[in-house]
Amino acid sequence: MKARITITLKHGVLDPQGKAIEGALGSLGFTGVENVRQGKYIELDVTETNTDQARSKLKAMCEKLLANTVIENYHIDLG
Amino acid sequence: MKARITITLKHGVLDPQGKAIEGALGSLGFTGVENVRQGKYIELDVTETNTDQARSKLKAMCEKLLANTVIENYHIDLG
Amino acid sequence: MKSAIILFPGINRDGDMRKALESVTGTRPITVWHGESELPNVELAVIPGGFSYGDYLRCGAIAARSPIMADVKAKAARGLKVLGVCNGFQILTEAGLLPGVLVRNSGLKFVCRQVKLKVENNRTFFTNRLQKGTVVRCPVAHGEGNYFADAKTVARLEDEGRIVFRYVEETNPNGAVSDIAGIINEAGNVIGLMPHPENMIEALHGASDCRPLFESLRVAA
Amino acid sequence: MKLKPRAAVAPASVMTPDLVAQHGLKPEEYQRILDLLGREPTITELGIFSAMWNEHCSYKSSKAWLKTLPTSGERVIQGPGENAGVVDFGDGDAIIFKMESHNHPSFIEPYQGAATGVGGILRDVFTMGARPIAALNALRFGSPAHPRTRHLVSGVVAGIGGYGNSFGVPTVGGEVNFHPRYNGNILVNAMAIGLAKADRIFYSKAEGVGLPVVYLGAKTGRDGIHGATMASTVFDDRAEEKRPTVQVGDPFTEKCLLEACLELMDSDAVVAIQDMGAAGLTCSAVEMGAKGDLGIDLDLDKVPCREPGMSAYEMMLSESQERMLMVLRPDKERIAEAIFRKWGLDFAVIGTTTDTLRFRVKHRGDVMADLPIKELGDQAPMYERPWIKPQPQPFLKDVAPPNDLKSALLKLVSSPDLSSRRWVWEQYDHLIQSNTAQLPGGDAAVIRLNASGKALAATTDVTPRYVEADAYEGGKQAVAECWRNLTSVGAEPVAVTDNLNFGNPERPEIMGQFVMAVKGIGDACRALGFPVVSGNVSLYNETSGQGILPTPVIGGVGLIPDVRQMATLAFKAEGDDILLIGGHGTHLGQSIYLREIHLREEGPPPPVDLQKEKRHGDFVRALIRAGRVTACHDISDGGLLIALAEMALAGTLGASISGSDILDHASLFAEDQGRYIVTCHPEGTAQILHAAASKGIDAVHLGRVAQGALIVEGLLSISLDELKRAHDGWFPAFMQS
Ligand SMILES: Nc1ncnc2c1ncn2[C@@H]1O[C@H](COP(=O)(O)OP(=O)(O)O)[C@@H](O)[C@H]1O
Ligand SMILES: [Mg+2]
Repeated sequence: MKARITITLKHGVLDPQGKAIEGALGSLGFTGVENVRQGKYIELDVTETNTDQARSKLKAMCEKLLANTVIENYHIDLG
Repeated sequence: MKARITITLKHGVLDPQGKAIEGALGSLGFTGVENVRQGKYIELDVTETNTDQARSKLKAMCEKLLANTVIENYHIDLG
Repeated sequence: MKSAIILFPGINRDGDMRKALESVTGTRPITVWHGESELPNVELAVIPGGFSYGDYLRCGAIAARSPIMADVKAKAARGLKVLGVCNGFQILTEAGLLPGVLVRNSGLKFVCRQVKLKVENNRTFFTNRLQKGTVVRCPVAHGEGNYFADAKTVARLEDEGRIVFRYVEETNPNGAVSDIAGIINEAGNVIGLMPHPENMIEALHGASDCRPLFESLRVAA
Repeated sequence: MKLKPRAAVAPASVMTPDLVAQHGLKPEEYQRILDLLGREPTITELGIFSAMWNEHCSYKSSKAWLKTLPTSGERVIQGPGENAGVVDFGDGDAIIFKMESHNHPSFIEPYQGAATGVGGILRDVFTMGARPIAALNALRFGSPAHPRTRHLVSGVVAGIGGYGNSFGVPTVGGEVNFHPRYNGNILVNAMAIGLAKADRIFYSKAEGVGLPVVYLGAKTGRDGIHGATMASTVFDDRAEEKRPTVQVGDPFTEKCLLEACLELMDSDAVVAIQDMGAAGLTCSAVEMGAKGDLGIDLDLDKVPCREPGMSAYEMMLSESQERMLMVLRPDKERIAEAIFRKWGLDFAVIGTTTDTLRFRVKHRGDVMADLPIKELGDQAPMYERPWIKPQPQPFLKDVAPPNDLKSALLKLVSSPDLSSRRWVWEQYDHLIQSNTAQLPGGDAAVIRLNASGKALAATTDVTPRYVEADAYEGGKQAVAECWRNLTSVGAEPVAVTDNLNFGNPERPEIMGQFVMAVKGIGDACRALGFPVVSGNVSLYNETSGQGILPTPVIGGVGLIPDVRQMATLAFKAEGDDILLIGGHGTHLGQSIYLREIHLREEGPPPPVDLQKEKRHGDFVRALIRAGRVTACHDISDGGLLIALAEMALAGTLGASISGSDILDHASLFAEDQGRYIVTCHPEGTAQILHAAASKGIDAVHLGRVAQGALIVEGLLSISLDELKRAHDGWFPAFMQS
C-alpha cells in the first residue's frame, strides 16, 4: 500500500527556506505571494494490507523519526 | 487562495535521503517499508482569485524557481 | 579526564576533535562506534562535527536514534558530561538532551568563517578556564546552525544563564535567535555548540583562543 | 562459448548507421569493430565499444601529443596511466593527486554536475590508498551579463561545497574566471590531493587467475547512461534534452566508501582496485583485466541494482556514483565483506579473473558480450588530427594611460576576474582536518602533513586569454604561474596534474591550439623540473560553432619542509621595505588593464623566459627559506599595482611607493612574467639587493609598508577601506542582483 506523508513546520517556527523562497519569488517578479512555508513530502510503500494497521504503523514512524514533533506536524495519506 | 505544491524526484533519479530514511526505519524495527522517496512540500497564499490565473502563475513559479525540472517533477493543488 | 568520541557514519571532524582532546588534555579519547549499545566507563562523551547519515531527513535526526544514544541519555541523566559540537549539537537537540533546534542558516548557504564568541557562562566544564565575558575567535563551518527555540524556552535559557556562547560583534553567521552559539542543559552536564573550537588551538590555526576551553576539561575532571 | 542468437545479438536491422552514430561511433570505427569481431556486435557490445572508444575514455585525439609531456623525475613514483599520479614527499609519505573535468554535466545540472565531479576525483585518489587531504577547483563561467551565469555559479559552488564539506575534505584553492566564450560551455575542473604511505599504494592492474571480482559501494541505477559518450559530443542548443542522464551524488555513501576502503587496505586483501567512473562497470572491469593481461567474466545477475529490470546494456553503461571494483584474495573475502557491511555498503562477487584475455558478460544465463579485452583498450582508434599553427597576434603599440589612475585601480579590483573570491570559498569547509596553514586567498594553499611541520602547497593556474592569443606561450605561462605560486609560499614545486579543456579537435585550428599548448606545457615542465604525473582532457567544449577559450589548467603541488618557514602575501609590519624582484614590466598585450579599462583583448601575451623564471623563483624561495622576507606575492593578472593592492588588503596595511621608478602606467599594469614582490625588515634590504645583483637578477626597492592607505607618490593615494569595499563588493553584489 502506498503512503504519502507531508511534514510541515508548526505555526510560529522559523522557516528560513520559506522566507528565502518568498523573497526570491518577489525578485523574480512574482507578486501577490504570501506566507510561503516549506515542508517535507515522503512517499513510501508499506507491505501491510490492513489500513488501520498501516496507519498506526506510519503514525509511529512519524513520531519516532520522520517528524520532529517539537517543531513539526505531520499528515498521513494512505492508498 | 491557498496553494500546495509537492515536488518529487523524477523516476529513476537517485534519492540518497530516501535511502537513508529507509535504512533508519529498518534499524528502528519498522519492517515492510519500501521505496521511500523524499520530496519537498511548499505551502503558500496567492492573492490572485482567478483559479486559472493562479494555476498558470504557480506553474511559472515552479518552472523558474521552486522545482529543479532537470531532476524533479511538481504537482500543484489549489484552494 | 577519560573521554570517548562517539562515531556515527558521516561524522568527519572526529580526527580534529581527537587531536584537540589529546594534545590539550594529554589523554587520548576512546572511540565508540554508533552500533554499540554501551558507552565505556568515561567521564566525558564527545559527539564531534560532520554530516552523520548525510544530514538526511533532518541533521542529527537519524544519529540521535541510534543504539548508543540510548545509553548516552541514560548516563547523562546520571551526570555523565556530554559535549556536542556542530553536528554533535544537532544530534543532542534531536535526542532531546538539549532544547530547541538547529535549522537552515538564514543565508541558506554553508558558511565557513571565523566568528567572535563571548563566553556568557564560565561555570561550566568547558569554560571554567576563561573569564565570564571573554571574547574568543573561533571558526564555524555549517549549513544548518541557526538556533531556534520558542520565546519561552529562550527566555528560560537567558534567565538560567544557560547560554554558554554567544556570537558577538555582528558575527552571527546563521541568524540564530539571541545570537546563541552554544547552550547547556539544566543539570549543567550537557553542552552543545555550533562553532569548532577544535580548529582554533594552535599557531597554525592563526590563533589558539580556544585552547582554554579544552584545558577546562582537565580542571573539570 | 556461443552467443545467444536472438535478443542478445541485435538483428542486422537494428545495427543501423543511426544507432551506430547515436553511440558516437564513426562509420570507420564501426567497421573496425566488425573486423575485430568478425561478426556484428550485440547491442550491449556496441554500448561497451562506444564507452571504451569515445574521446573521454580513449583519448584518441590527444594521446599522441600527451606522450610528449615529461612524466619522470626523482620524486615521481607513478606517472600518468593510473587513477592518479603519485609523488614521493619523503619520510615514506606519498602524495597522490589528479584533476578532472565535469564540464558538460555541470552545465546541464550545476549542483549535481559539480558535486559528482568532486566525488569522482576524490574516488580516483582514495582508490589508490590515499586519504584525501585537500581539494581545489578551477571554474570558468560565461559573461556575468549572461542570463544563466548566476544560476550556474551558485549551483556549481554549492555543489562543490555540498559534496566536499560532507565528505570531509578541506577545499582550499582554485580559480574562478568569467568570459563570454564560456557562455555555452562552462568549465568545472576539480582537483583532489591525498596522503598515503609510499609502500602502501594500490593499483588497478589485476594479477592472478580465478580470483573474485568484487563490486563495492552503492547500487547500480540508470544514472548517466551515455554520460561518457555525452561528455564527448559537441553541444547543440538542445542540450537540455540530454537531461535524463543526470547523476546525483551521495557524499555520505562516498565517505563510508572511503573509510571502508582504507580499512580494508590495512589488511592485505586487495589485489587490484579501480573506481567506477565514466562508463562505470565497463571501463573499470576492462581496465583491470587489460592491464593485467587477464580476461574477466562478469555475471550481471549478481550486480546490486537500484531498479528492477535493468538490462545488461544499462548495467554496463550506468554511471551511478560511489561504486568500486576490486580483485580480492579469496581467503580475505569474509573480512572484506564484514567491513563493507559494517559501513552499510553493498558487497557482491560479480565475476572472476580468467586467462582467456576475453571480456565476457553474462546476464540471465545469456552471454551478452564476449570481446577481446586487450583490443577493447589498446586497439581503440588513435587519430593524428590535422592541425594548423595559430596565427601570432600583431605586436601592440601605444596603449593609452588611464584617464584617472584611482578609478582605474578601483575598476580593476572590483572586476569579475580580480575581485575577492571570498563569496565562493566561504561556502567550502577549508579548515576541516585542522591542518590548513594557508587559507584560500593566497598564492597557494598550504596543508600541514605531519607533526614535524612538513607541509604541502597546491594551486591551479592558467590564463586562457594568453593561450587564445598564443597557445605555445600560454601553455608555458600556465605552468610558470603554477610554479611561481608554489614558490611564492616557499614551496619546492614537485609535480603537476593538468586538465586540458579545448573546443572541437576536428577543427584544425582548435587542434592547433591543443598541440601548441601541449608543446608549451612540455617545454615549461622540462625547464622547471616539474613533471606531469596525471591529467585529464576535455574536448568538444563548443556550442553552435563557438568554442571556449583554450583552457589548459595546471594543478601543481609543492613541498615545504617546515611550515613555519611558509610565506604569505599579507603585509606584516609598518616600515618593512617593499622590493620588486624581476624588474619593472612593459608588456600590456592581453593584460587585464587593456581588457577592463580599454575594452581591448589584443596583442601577444607576455612571453615566458623559462631560464629567468627559474632563476628568479629559486632566488625568492631561498630568501623565504632563510627567513629573510616577511611577505611574498607573485605578480600575475593585473600587474604590479594589483599585486600591491592584494598584499595591502590581506595585511590591512598600506604602502608608500616612490614614484621615481614608476615610468608609466605599464610599470603599474604590465603582466611581464617571472616577477615577485617581497617585503623585509629595512636592515635586510641591502643584503637582498646585493645578492640579487650578484645573480644578475633585476631587483628594485619600491617603497615601504605604511598605515591605512596605498600611495604611489605623485600618482595615487587610496584608502584601504575604499579598496576593500571595491574588492569584496563585486561577488556578493553580482550574486544578489
Ligand atoms: N573556486 C575556488 N575555490 C577556492 N578558492 C579559490 C577559488 N577561486 C579562487 N580561489 C582562491 O582565490 C585566490 C586568488 O585566485 P587567483 O587570482 O587565481 O590567484 P593567483 O593569481 O595567485 O593564481 C587564490 O588563493 C585561490 O585559491
Ligand atoms: Mg599568485
